[in-house]
Amino acid sequence: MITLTHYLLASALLFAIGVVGVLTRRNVLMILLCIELMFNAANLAFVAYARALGDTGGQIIVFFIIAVAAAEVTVGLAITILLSRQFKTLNADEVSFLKW
Amino acid sequence: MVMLAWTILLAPLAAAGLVWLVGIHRKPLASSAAILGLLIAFGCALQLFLAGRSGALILPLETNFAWIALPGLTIQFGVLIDPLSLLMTLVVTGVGSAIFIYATGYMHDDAAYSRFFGVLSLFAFSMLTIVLATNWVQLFMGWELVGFSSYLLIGHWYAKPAAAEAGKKAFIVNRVADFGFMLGILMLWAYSSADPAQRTFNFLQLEHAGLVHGAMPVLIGLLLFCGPVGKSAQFPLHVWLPDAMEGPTPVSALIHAATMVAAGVYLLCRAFWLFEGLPEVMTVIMWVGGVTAFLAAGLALVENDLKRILAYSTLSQLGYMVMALGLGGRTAGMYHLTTHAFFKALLFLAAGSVIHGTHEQDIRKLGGLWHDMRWTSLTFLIGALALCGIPPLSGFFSKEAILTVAFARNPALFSLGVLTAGLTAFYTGRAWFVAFTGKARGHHGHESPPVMLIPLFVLAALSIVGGFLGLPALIASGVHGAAAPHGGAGHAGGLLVMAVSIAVVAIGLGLAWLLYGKQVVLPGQVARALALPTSFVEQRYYIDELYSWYVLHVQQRYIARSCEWVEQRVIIDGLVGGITALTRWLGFTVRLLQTGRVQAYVLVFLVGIVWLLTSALH
Amino acid sequence: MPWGLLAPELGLCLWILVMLLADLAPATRKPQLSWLALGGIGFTAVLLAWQQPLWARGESFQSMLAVTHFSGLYKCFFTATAAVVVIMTRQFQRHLPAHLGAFYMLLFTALLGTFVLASMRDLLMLFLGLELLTFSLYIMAAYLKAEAKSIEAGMKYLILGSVSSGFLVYGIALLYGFAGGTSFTQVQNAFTYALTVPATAYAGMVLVLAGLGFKIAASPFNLWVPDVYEGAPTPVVALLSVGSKMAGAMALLQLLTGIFAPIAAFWMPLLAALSVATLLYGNLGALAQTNIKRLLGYSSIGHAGYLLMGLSTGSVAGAEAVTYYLLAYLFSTLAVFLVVIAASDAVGGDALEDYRGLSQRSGFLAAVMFLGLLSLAGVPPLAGFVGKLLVLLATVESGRLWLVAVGAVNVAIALYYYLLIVKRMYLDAPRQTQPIAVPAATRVTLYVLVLGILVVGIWQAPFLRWISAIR
Amino acid sequence: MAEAVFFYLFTGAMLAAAWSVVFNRQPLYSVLSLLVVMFCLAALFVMLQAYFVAALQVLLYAGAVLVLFLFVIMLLNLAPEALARMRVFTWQGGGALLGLWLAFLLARIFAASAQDEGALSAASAPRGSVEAVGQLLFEKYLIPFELTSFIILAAIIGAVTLGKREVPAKR
Amino acid sequence: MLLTILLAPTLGALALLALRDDQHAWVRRIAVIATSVPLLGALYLATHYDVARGGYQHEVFVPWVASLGIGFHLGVDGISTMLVLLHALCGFTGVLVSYSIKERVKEYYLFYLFLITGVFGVFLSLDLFFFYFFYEMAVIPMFPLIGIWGSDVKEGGKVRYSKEYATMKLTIYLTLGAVVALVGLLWLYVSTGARTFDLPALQQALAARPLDASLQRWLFPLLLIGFGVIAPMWPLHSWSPIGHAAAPSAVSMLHAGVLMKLGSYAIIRLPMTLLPAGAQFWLPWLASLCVMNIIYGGFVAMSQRDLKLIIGYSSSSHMGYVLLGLACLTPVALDGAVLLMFAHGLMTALAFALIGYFYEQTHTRYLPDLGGLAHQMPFIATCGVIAAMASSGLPGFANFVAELLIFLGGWDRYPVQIICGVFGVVITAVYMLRVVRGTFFGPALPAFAHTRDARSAFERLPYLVLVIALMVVGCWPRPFLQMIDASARPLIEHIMPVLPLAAPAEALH
Repeated sequence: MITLTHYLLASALLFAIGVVGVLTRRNVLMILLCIELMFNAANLAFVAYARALGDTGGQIIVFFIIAVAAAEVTVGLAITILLSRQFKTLNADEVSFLKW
Repeated sequence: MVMLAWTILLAPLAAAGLVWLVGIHRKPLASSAAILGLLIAFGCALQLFLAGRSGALILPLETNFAWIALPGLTIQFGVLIDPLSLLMTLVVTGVGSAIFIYATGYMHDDAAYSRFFGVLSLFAFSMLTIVLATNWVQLFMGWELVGFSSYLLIGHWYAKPAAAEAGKKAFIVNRVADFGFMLGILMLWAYSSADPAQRTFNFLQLEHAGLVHGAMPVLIGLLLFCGPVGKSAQFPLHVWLPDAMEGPTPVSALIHAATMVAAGVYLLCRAFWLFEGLPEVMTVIMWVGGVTAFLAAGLALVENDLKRILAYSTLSQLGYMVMALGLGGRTAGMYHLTTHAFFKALLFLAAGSVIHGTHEQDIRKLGGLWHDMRWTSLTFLIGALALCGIPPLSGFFSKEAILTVAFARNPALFSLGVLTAGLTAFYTGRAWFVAFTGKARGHHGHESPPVMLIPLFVLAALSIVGGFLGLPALIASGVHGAAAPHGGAGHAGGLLVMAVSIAVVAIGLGLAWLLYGKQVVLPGQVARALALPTSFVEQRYYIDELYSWYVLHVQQRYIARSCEWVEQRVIIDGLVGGITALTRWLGFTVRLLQTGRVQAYVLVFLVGIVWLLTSALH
Repeated sequence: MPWGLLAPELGLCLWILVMLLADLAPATRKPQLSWLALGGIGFTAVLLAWQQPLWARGESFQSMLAVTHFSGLYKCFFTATAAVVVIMTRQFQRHLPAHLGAFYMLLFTALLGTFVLASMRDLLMLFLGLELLTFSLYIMAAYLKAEAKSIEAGMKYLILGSVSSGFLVYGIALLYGFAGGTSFTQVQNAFTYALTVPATAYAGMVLVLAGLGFKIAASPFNLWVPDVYEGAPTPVVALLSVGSKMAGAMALLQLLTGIFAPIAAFWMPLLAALSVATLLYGNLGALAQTNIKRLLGYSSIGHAGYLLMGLSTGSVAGAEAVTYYLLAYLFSTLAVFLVVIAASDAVGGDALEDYRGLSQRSGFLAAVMFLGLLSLAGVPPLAGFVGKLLVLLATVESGRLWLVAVGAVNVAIALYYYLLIVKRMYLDAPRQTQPIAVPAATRVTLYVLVLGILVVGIWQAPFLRWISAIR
Repeated sequence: MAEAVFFYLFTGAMLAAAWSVVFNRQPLYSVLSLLVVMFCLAALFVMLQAYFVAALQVLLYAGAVLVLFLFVIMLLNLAPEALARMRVFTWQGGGALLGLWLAFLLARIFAASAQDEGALSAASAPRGSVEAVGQLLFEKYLIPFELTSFIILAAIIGAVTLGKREVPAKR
Repeated sequence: MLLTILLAPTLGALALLALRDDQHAWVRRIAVIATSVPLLGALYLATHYDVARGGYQHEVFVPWVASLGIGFHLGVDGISTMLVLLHALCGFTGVLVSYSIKERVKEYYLFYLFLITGVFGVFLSLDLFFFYFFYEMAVIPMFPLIGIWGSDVKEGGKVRYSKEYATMKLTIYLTLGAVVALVGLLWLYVSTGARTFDLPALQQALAARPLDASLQRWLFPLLLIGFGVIAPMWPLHSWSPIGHAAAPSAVSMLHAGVLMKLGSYAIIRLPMTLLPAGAQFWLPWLASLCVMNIIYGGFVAMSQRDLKLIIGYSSSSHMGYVLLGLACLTPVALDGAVLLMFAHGLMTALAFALIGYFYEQTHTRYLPDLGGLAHQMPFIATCGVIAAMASSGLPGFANFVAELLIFLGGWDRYPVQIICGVFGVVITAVYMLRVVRGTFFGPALPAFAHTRDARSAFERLPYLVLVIALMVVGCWPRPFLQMIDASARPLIEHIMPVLPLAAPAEALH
């Protein structure tokens, strides 16, 4: 029997993997990718809840999240391109001139 | 009468104000105002005295106004005229006037002439405040103010480091004494009445009512005695007085011989009702006095500075007075105070005249002044003889009175007193023979102007006749209610005492003549023979060394320095600096979290999230 | 439909398009764009004023947005901020390479985002408003394409911002699952009537808290702040510092006093702890700074600590105090940043050392900076003092005295580093002596801001009345 | 039963793909793994009867977003990322551990909140059809919808402004 | 009248804003006017305080923030009248002394006048909010005043404390104290439940429903320490001597003369008035702490060699007497404490003004470098001796009266502390005379041959004003004391309804 909690646990794992990715990948692009994982985990949670509640509202929110995530990717990629132009690297570690 | 009484107090004050406000650049105005002020005071005092004699004035006369009036605490300021204060007032104003007049000559060429008279007037006012005070606070105010005036006058020639230091020393030593004195006054007040609102500082009320039960009168008495020890330069706080000779000579005469230093004795008389009943305190007082008298006389033996000799002699005589009071001889002490004021002022003024004429005060460099300065020498001689106690000069009678009391009360002190009398005669003779007789040694003096000589004559006259003015009776009449228990001479032992003292004086003078007049034996040889005691005496018993060791090495080096160390190292660097450094260090550390790596930031973010989620689980 | 309720937002939308078109204007006309932008802000202000009678009615629009006193008040704050940022941009615009129109457009989208946040009645609107605001800021932060600092700032802001929105969204999901809907009414009812509030709801709440904590620069979600402040173009930093923080604080205020009010006992100690961490982090970190923008970044963290402190009371007094604090903070921070912008070209940089002897080069700028910094430090008779006082008072009323003690100590620490700037400006000798010219628009704006600092600091009653109307 | 099978299948695949996104050195492979994640998610959405969202997931995410990623990867010609060997002992490793802790925490939270719930399939289904969603979107969610357009506008304009190479200023 | 006093300096400062930077003459004229008006006002207050009626008089009340219970409430009682007078005197003479400031004159007077306003505000406010408001406002102008126009504290040519250090330390220290006090005030405000910052209203509310004694015991030390920092209470004093030493002379004058009194005034006005049980519990501790102030401060002063540091430490030593007077909780001692605030303020202002005067010409105030200045500047030397003597508690100056009253009033309660206090007078004399000796006396030094005395009446005016004020109060303290007592006595009676008197025999133990 698959309950809501199953889905939620799946989403939690997905979320955590995303977070781990954000922390461990050095490439900015990959970090953005992992952030997408986090958003998707949230989407899964929304849809699962929507299903459990019998409410379409949750699905609509997912729609918005997808739109926002897409927009974010747009901005993120633009900044990534700037970054690679300026620093000739996408390694987040190496872009640490602003500190202390 | 009340007006007269107030005038005594206010005339010198007005003079001082006048000098300071408008006379500071007008020499004649300054000196005449000061002299006039004091003369007016003298006149008023005389009138009161005569009125008292004639019975037109019933003593004591007390008049007050409330200086501070708070619920439960009233501090008055007023004038108390009783025989004691009247006598003292007459001495202060009378001798003072003579010295003021003398000073116009002595200080004639001084650049700070007006300032000098301004301070003198201030001194006169302060001294009269003590004398005429109706209560302890007023007395204390005068007490402090005379100290201040004394400070200024000793340091009159402030350019001289020695003078500046001497003034400072005098003030500080007195302050140390006043510490005890102030506490004594506080305690006296605190125990004056069981009801806090009824406490009083008033002399007459205190004398009348006494202290409450449970008070610690011995402690109070000892603390109060601290005041005289400082002001009257008793052992061990006598060290300031010799140094105070750095001041102009009229100052030495007025303040450090005749009046201010006598204030301590006056105070003992004023509070005699208290001391009288405290045998322990009386013992302390008489021994302090006796020891001072003896030690100071010893110091005078080896001193070569004319003024300092006189200063030690003053110390010694003050010791006499204190001893007399400690022995219960209130009349004798006060009597000696009066005569001493006459002859010591005379001696100082004469010495001043010598200095004025020769610009020298080392007796070894003086000599043969008898030829150059006849009048001065004559008056000095009169004073010296009075000091020695040669009958019938005034000193004889008063000293007799003291020795008689001592004889009756305490043989040990009597012998000390007699010994001191011999020493006195010896050093006085030494000064006389070295400085005034024989041949001049390089310095030829010129006689002083009349304005200086006339005061000398007046004082000389007083020194001569001082014994016949009926002073003891006058003083005795001041003891309210109680009969004068110890009048002057006339006891069974009187004749014996007289004989002994005259003999001792004669021996002393004779020895001085042999050593310094005739020069049978060279003094140097004597000194060598008595090397150890001489050096001990020459080093002033090492008391000054002890004090300067304390001040420089204990107080300055250890106490003050360690406080400074605590301040700088513990409080500033440690407490404040430590907290500052810690904060700054935290700041530097905290910002190291900011590594610049974006993922580190995410990590911290995540730490926060995890913490928050953990708390959500609670 | 009562479109009047949306008038300011619609006006903004219109102006976003206008600015977009204006970006096509020839390069020579670009300087005039700032007037156009100011016109838009003026237009918005007029619409706000026109709408003002509606505030009291508190009507909502499709359960998504509501027009209340609270929202109106904050919209006024945001509009004022935007106006000053336009003036700043005007002063700064020679640094901005191109696309000035797009820059202003982004300013307007950010403003729209804050307006949405001010009016939101639904968690979805929270998310969208926040994203609108944040996206605009990401781009604006990286706007100086030729400068490595600016790009780095943009990158960091983007990554941390995205991560934080990820958490926020996840939190919203959890709340949605708990309440069965995202509208505030639903969530609040769920909290109120739930027999036991499940852990997911608490988790959702804290994740939303973290997402907003990121906006207001609460520790430990604030490590981006100093870097971004240092790297981003100064007008953007001002917008970040005032607009974005204010938006975050306002959103928190709404959520905490609204939907999360039933579980106040849960979040009050959390916020108090966050407040302490934030206060200490910001104020201690600022001690060692040498760059004025970075220092102001740390200082803005410190201020977030006070905001959190006010929020942690969970009381009406706390809410009012936070609002007052923000009002004071708005005037003071904008004044300081405007001076930084006006002076930075002449003094040659953003290092603290560059400010040596500023008072002798421009007494006016130095004086404004002095007042602004002291107001931030909380010195009477300036606005910041009253803000701090109210926050501390509310915290005392809440009974959390240790928190007040921490706040009080931080006042002194903060004063120290503000005075370090004052020391440079007033005590040290200038390197150069030629006077600094201040353009008229900047000067007038500075006068207005100083007046604001003084009036808000001295004559508190009308502002307090105004603020207390938000209840 | 079939539900369970599908659930575990898709979930397992999704998590494995997600793992691959995170731990793959080749950016290209990461993106492709993400594509797998998306598809699995879409499948799960379908299982949850959110058809419209599932479609969006495939179209928007897989179709648009990931393509954008790929495009940028190609554009920048990204080399494989050099991963530090001993990353467990770096702060990144600590981060990974913390991430796992996060998963554990979330799991506990969900577990703690789960109260005798029945199978999800038994619950009344939401109307996840396109019509239902569309109706809601343009009625109740009109304002968010319009607002989203501004978000996208800002993002696009921003991306254009940022991404555009400046013509060197004519002096 | 109170408004005039408060607003005159502010208006003066605003008027300065309208002037150009180089209009020095006008700047100074305005500053003189802006400070002489309050001086006249203060004299008016001092002569028109109705002793029989007592309490707060000349009140001004403007409702300010009704919701929080804040009102702009001004008023004076006998205690604050004295301090207003003190501040007016110091402020006025400070302006005159500041004529020697030649750089950035306008800025200087601006900050100066704001400082003056703040301090007047504290003394006049009867509302806790405004009290604190002005209190903080008074602290901040010190920062630029010391930092810009001050001087480093040098010792043997080396900088011991730089002026930046001094001013930063001072400002931060005082702010720290102020915020501690603020916490106390807010806590007090909240716990009374009266929701008012108005002092008389609070007094009434607390009289009707006093705070719990244990709460008072918590509140009192917050306020005591908070305000005690500026008083300055040992061991929190270390900002003050350094601050004095680095400040320009007029600022040192205000700083030592008036600012320190803010602390003791605040302690009287707030915690003692509002928290009687706390006062009963904590003030005995204060009484012992003050002894450290007195003795320790004196000894540290003794080992200093910078004149301003000496006077600085002496101030902290003398403020010990003030605190001791407060701690005694008897009307007479409190009268003495208030009078000593006044007297010490004038005396120390005089001392700093004098040091400033010759420092200007000698460029050193390092004691070993000085000497014989009485030759070149007899007037200054005379005033210097007067200041030293006033400080040492010479009768005729107000300090004596004040110290005497503290001793008399405190004897029954803290005999041991009083004994230490009396001993402190000896220490004072030691270092004060050392200063006089080292500075003015001794042979004329050729290095100072160029120096000149204050000759014109105008130059002498500030010193004369201060000396005369000291002497007037010192010689005829009765009316002043009655004025103070009218306010001090009810306060003490409020704290100690029945004065528990130690039995005389036990008093010493």
